[in-house]
Amino acid sequence: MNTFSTQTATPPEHVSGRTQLESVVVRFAGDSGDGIQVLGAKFAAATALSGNDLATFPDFPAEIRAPAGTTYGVSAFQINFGGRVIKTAGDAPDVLVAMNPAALKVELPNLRSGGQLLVDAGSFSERTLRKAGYAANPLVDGTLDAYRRIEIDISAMTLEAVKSFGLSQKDALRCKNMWTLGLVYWMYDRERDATVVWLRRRFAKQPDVAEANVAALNAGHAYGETAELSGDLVGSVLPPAPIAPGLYRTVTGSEALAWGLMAGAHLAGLRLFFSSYPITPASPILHILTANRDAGVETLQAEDEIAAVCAAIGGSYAGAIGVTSSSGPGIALKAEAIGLAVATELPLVIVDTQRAGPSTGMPTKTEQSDLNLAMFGRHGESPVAVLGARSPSDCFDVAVEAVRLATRYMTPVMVLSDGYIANAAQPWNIPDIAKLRPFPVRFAEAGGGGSAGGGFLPYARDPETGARPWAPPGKAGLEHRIGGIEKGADFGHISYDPGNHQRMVDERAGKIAGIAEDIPLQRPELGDDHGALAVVGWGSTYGPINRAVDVLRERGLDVAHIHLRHLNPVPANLGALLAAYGCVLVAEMNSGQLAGLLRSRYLLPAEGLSKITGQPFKIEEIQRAVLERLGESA
Amino acid sequence: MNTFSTQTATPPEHVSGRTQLESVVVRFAGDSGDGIQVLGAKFAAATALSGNDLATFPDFPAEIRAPAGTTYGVSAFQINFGGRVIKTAGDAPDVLVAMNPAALKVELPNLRSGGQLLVDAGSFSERTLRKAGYAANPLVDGTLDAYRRIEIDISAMTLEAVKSFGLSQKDALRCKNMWTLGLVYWMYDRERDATVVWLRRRFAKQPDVAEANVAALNAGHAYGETAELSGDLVGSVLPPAPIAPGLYRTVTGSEALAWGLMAGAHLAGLRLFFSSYPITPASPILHILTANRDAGVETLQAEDEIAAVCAAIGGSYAGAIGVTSSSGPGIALKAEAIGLAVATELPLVIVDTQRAGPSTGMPTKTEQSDLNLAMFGRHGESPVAVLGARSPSDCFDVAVEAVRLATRYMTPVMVLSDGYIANAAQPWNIPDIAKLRPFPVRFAEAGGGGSAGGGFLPYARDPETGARPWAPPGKAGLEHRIGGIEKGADFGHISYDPGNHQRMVDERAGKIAGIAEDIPLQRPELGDDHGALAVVGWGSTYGPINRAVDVLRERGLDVAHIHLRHLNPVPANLGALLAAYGCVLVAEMNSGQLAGLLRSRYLLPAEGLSKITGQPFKIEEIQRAVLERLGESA
Amino acid sequence: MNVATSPATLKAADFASDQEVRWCPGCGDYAILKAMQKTLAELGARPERTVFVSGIGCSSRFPYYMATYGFHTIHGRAPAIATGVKMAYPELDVWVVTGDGDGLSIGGNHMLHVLRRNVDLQILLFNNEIYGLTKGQYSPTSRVGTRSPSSPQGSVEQPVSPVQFALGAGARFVARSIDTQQKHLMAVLKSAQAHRGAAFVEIFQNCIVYNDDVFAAFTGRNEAPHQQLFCEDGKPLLFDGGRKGLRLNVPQLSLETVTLGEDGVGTGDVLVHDARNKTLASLLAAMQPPVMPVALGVLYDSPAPTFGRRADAAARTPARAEALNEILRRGDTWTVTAASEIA
Amino acid sequence: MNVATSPATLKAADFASDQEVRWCPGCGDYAILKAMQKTLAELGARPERTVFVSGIGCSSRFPYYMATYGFHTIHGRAPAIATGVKMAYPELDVWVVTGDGDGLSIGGNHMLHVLRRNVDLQILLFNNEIYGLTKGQYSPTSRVGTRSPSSPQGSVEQPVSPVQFALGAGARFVARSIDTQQKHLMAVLKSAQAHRGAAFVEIFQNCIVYNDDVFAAFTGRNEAPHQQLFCEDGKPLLFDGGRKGLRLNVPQLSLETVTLGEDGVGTGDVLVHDARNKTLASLLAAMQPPVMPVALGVLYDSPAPTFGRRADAAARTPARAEALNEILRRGDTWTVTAASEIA
Ligand SMILES: Cc1ncc(C[n+]2csc(CCOP(=O)(O)OP(=O)(O)O)c2C)c(N)n1
Ligand SMILES: Cc1ncc(C[n+]2csc(CCOP(=O)(O)OP(=O)(O)O)c2C)c(N)n1
Ligand code: SF4
Ligand code: SF4
Ligand SMILES: [Mg+2]
Ligand SMILES: [Mg+2]
Repeated sequence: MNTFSTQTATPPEHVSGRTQLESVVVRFAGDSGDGIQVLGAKFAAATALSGNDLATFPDFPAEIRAPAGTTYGVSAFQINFGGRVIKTAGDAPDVLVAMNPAALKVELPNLRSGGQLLVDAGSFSERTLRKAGYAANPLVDGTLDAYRRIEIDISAMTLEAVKSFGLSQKDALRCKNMWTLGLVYWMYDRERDATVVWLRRRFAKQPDVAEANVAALNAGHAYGETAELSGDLVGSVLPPAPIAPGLYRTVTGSEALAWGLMAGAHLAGLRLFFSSYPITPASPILHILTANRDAGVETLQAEDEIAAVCAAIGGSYAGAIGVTSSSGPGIALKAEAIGLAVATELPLVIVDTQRAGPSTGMPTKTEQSDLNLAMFGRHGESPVAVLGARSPSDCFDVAVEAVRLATRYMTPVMVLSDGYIANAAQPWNIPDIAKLRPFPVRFAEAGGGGSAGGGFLPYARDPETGARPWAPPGKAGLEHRIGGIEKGADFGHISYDPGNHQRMVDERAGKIAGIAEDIPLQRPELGDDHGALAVVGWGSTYGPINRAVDVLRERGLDVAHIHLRHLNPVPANLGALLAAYGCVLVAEMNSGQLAGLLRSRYLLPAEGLSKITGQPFKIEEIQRAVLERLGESA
Repeated sequence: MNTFSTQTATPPEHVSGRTQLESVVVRFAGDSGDGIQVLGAKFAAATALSGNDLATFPDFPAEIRAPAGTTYGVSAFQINFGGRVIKTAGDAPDVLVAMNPAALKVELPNLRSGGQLLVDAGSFSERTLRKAGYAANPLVDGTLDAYRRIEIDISAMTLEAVKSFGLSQKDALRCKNMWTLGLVYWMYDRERDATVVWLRRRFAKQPDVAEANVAALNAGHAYGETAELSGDLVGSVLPPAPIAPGLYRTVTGSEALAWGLMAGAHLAGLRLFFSSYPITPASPILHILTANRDAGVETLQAEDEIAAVCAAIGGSYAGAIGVTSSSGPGIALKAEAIGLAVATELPLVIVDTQRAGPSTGMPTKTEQSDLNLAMFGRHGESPVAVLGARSPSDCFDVAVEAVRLATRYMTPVMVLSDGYIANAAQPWNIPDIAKLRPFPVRFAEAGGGGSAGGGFLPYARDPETGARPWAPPGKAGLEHRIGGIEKGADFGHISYDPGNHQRMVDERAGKIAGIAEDIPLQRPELGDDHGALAVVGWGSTYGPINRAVDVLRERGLDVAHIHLRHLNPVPANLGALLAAYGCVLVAEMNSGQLAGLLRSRYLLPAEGLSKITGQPFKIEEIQRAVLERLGESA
Repeated sequence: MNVATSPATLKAADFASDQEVRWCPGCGDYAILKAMQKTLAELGARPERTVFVSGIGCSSRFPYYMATYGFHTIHGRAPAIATGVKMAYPELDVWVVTGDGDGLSIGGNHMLHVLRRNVDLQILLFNNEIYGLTKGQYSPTSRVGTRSPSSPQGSVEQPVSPVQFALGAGARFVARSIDTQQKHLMAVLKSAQAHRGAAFVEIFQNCIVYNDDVFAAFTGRNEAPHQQLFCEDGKPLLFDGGRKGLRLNVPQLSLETVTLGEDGVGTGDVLVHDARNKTLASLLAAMQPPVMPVALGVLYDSPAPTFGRRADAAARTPARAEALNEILRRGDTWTVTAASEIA
Repeated sequence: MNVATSPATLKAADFASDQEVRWCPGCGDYAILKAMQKTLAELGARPERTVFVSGIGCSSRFPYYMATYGFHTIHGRAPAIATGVKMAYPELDVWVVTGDGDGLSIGGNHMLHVLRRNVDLQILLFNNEIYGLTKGQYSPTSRVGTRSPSSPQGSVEQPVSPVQFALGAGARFVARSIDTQQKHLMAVLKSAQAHRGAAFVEIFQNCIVYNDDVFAAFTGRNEAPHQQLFCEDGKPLLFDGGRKGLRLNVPQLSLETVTLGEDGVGTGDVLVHDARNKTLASLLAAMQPPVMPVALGVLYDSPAPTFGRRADAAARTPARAEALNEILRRGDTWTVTAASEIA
């Protein structure tokens, strides 16, 4: 426990020097124009460099650039870092940095009572207060008494620090975020060098802007060192976290997913054909892959989601691994075409970066409500494999696995990510691609396996996997025709034969079910393979569930955490494993979709813990739910 | 039991006069060009007029007009009729009428051994036999020994009968179906008058063609009366079935569904706006409603399924009841837009005439594999009401109920029909529209219920139904804006508030769940409300399940038939009811989709009886499955 | 302005909803919004009879800011939804607001068919040559070389011209204006509203955040006069303050600019605008600066029968029970009497 | 003809698959199939390098009957799928076969964008002005008044002209031919194949079952000569056996027919076809019998940079591990040594 987590608002007696903390949650908030996301990202990078583990949660406003000073224009960035392994961006912030009244208005309710507050007093005026919806000035009317606050006229300080560079007032104020970063660097004893290098690279074309920002950064840092400050501001050192040795970087879920697709294609010995239509929060994957078109990647920004998935199918037909990506509304539009890939048994990866629905919903907010869509969102009997990514870095491994399954089983694979892990960042032990296990694809050969007396059999299945041969155009002797009409086994000619249809339906289903033999058995993330209660999760709920169970186990409770990566099919032993717990609690950011699947499959009384607010679970919410089930008090 | 169901191929001794039968299954088969569907439809009409109950099953070829004489060009029409209530088109035909070798080749396997065979010997030639894939002539090589057959050169007889009308050979042979109809009329003692009237109306512009067909009809009938025939051909009288008094007509599922939508709109006091894109087997609904555009119906043939559902949503927004219709591939495409109707809470009816999938699948074959799509085929949490129609005439009642629920609860309602009942025909006791219970819609009034201090509240819910007010444009004072972004309760302004999102998600879900209070409790169709085994079904499996259970109960077995109309939500008592049976067997033309839903909801070990061949269940298949479960022998 | 009755004359402000406008400061959409509110006021439009239907995009937020009926639908589908609204309720005055992505990328098919069918709507396409709401990817109208998150080395796709597409689709009214030129924009909006049938209006709209000044070549203070040509039916096609005009190059079958007074060119040599001539409209639509000026105003206006306005009121009123009973009883029917029942 | 190697020269029959052709007897599709098989043979095309991609419809059954690679996809999406095929494997010769419903109703948006992007494909639109496979509903190209199951009193929608739509979409090659005129059709198919970029070909195809003789006004034995005009680049636009020609009506900005020899009209007065002139192409595309002849052949052929043929082979070969390692290591990285571990 650290000085920040004291439950009282009265400051602890002054301690000279810095206290040791285990972990701290800091939330930066300000106007969209204040450069909050850059401020947060840079602090995260410096923090990672210092050896702390961390997790971040960028919280964008819905509007592109809402008018300055409005509450709906507030942009926030939360980071949880410390000397232990960090699993989430944290529940309530210990420290809130508010760059204007609107930010204070929106974010104050999240701050721990007794938490620390750093505000730019210079941004508080008659006008800005009204814009934020404040009748009176919270800095003076006692609203903030429950918090330990430091008010600094950051605006003025910044203008002062950069005045020598002769920027316009507007541009000069743009440096506020760097001044603040400098101060926070000092609080947590961070290095500035990397940031300075980055600033000079970033503003290479405008040296004076670069230097002004550097000056602001240094001024903020200097302020921390020299100014007369209440002990509360005195920052704290956090010991490095127990992290495996290796080369690290911070990575967002979008980056890891894009790179995982590239790695998967490489391991399959294929080119990657990626086709997508922009949509929040899925677009970054398109941006990242397009920027890497020189590394075995071809990308298409299609005219719509249907064209996107269709072009990807065309890419797979032609011998690349076709991948498409979108969020809920776009995934729904792809349903019919995914059915074509099911019927023609072509490899295809569909990435769904989930967001809050239904319909347009809340595009910038997170949710896990597309699991049923992934499982059942197609007409006819059209099973596909479904995977869920648990964290930013896990997106890499899941993407690789998706390409493996798609190519080995000639099937569409749905990958479920969400807006939270897509934008969140995490330190990542960078893998050596050369050391990953390859799974090279073998295309059909004339007169090869799939052939009978010279004639090519595009639907003769591999006895082991049940997959049909993959025969892209270009090879003489393998010319054949495929399509979405039911096909006769083996030759693949159009067939309306009743028995053949039953057989093909069964074989397509059996092929997907068979994947269960090709994936690891399910093991608990925490706890024993039996016990009083298991919290089951999938996707981005990993962090809060794992942390909650961790804490509960420290309290001596017999709780386990089971987290699914393979959602269809599920590991072969899952039913038996779940049956070994007194209570199975499935925590999901939806109405209980996985819970429903488990109940149906295993006739097991799995209970759902549902949260559908557009916000990730708080550790504490999961703890409370478990304690209730176990009849313990919080 | 009747002479046709004897298991031996040796003819019974000759009986002069006609035998009494309980029911007969006749299957007509021939070339697409032979007019088989007309032949069947006319026989059905005459049979209905005679007071028998009946059920039909038109079995179209996939191709529009396959080359003459090919097996894939064979068109068939099956009818089951008799002196008791008829629930299905029957399993194996007792009588097969084959107009050419291809028809014999395709259909013979379906004929009961010992069944009766009527073939047009005139159509059997070297060439036609080869086209049909016959090495030797089945009429002479003993292939048909297991059947009682009559070979007549129907072609020659027809040419002879119509030669006086000077038609071309081609047109003359077109009368074959009428000659055959005449003979079959004689076999079952049917009246010709209605058919003669129809022929003269149909060919009003070509009197000679009309008269030639009449002549052929009479000639066929005369042949039956006068010709020297083996006793096997002597037809049989069937007593009238126990049918409730009233005015009757034959109706197909497509007709009943279209008319039900019109009736529903009438009962709601609304205009019907129907918008669809053609697709097999859903198109007839568009055709029928378009032909009735003078009866409160506006129709649009949209450019695609997305436009179709969107236009329907626009129609509902403007104050009509918007309806769209398609089959699997098109329903999948509508998913995103249906989500908009869920979010904006507008009434909408979506009709899915299911066909065999996945993808293009087998468009002319039937299946029930879109239940999961109807339940879960949208992104985000977007529950809708789901109904299933059990028979052609039931489509009328289900369509009315769909409009009632859509308007009363301001929600999309998915109606599941399928290719089998859409094309099948059945006698129907025509309802008096004026006697149906109306459910008039009340649009929002300025300053009315949904208002607060003058301001209109488009999301203020009806305390009873949970529905929001419906305020089509046109009324001053109610101007408001809606959309697919999450809306704040009451005022409906855009809201990203976490608590509001949870509330709206819960309210949308609660509204649909609440429908359970507004529908009848579930009662078994047959059997007690508890027992050894219940066969559960939905949709077009009604006939075979009901007949099978009927027979089994006659055998003294403790079996019940439970058939669901409301699939979401299900009747409030369903869980308790199902729990009262030793075994719950869910018979579906899919992989067990309803079974999965029941298992998940009630943790009940419901077993699936699955058939995915594109063909309806046979009574006998269900019987066998039940007997197995009960450990009885067939 | 939710009052129970709609006063005879309304001011522009009466068409503004109570919602705070949430576009980026300086976005061209603000100017279009103002122009629309003034236009409706001057037209004496009635809020309860006016409906704005939009798709998804910054531009598609438009309906929220109008005190009329409004439907913010889904991406690309506004023309289809508006078709249903208009068919179900022809008396409404229905405006579609869309963007270059919403209307021509994902919504291209519905745009084609709403124009082909000639549904009586006003369709306003805010063309900023970028996907604004999704943070600036290039769009189908972005010129080759546009750098964006999805085209870091510059886009390579040939852009589509909204007005040329509309003409190819069979549109009967095609016009063009600029966000900030309020007077001209209002005049164009009025002619669009006056036109019966689908009226397609492309509005050049500046996205200050992701595509600032993309139209500067003809909207810039200095360029505007030389680079904008205002088409008026029956008037000579002059620009640059009447100093220059358009002439038909017969052998090339193309347009060329001429300077009046120079080598004997007189007003008589200048083409006169004929809004009913589709070939001329296509030629004008294709003009691009700097070689040629940009044609603004009503390029084409040739009314044709509109779709969905049913002559017979039959479909406009709910069906009567008698009518339905009659329909159900058409064709062969028969009566079963109690006699034919079996116990 | 599944043989392990592809002989140097193949006959038309070698391009026929072993599948029985299942169109209605007398369907125009048979003639197009024959013409295609002969064309590929004469072009010396290699079956293993040739791919046919189609949507859904009678016309879209085409690939099953070709002994090449073939993909019968879903309704309306062939252009999008073909774009993926071509981008992933540029060396393939990709043909898209679609219908008036498949390509212009549900598939209109993909058609717009494949033409706009100028993907190097041959796109054959079999226009029978009807939805054949679904048993005869009117289509977006059906003329007003078409009676069909979904338009019992005759259709009221204004049809779209495939070639005018293609030009509006920015197509760089637009041609037209007739199912049964094998020689001409083959010539058109060859020019389409020779054109680099998207080549759009409308083929008038007779649906004998649901829309028989809909083109009789210009395909009929008697009408054909007077009602068909064959456009050849650089040649005068003559028809009716050279007796008549086209002239530009300058004041009207339109085309008119003239009879040579009559009131002093000489060959010199007749317009010469310029396949690079889009305005002329639009004017030709718009001609309709009986007033004007139907323009056949290559109306427009003006090559432009094609899409998706990547200069750099980089994207054409799987990535190497080194390259990926380098990418993963760009930007800020740091090393954690065992020292920093905590027991
Ligand atoms: C089905 C679907 N696909 C994608 C998106 C994401 N999206 C929203 S707006 C938009 C494009 C907006 O561009 P434009 O229509 O030009 O409008 P602008 O923002 O530029 O005004 C996209 C791709 C979505 N909301 N829904
Ligand atoms: C998604 C979807 N919608 C509708 C259909 C039904 N359908 C199949 S082909 C077709 C239209 C065919 O018309 P066209 O493209 O002109 O081809 P033609 O049969 O005339 O050659 C339709 C509506 C379908 N198969 N899939
Ligand atoms: S992103 Fe561009 S278009 Fe969108 S609101 Fe901002 S300035 Fe306007
Ligand atoms: S329906 Fe028409 S288009 Fe289709 S196969 Fe038959 S004739 Fe050809
Ligand atoms: Mg835009
Ligand atoms: Mg067609």
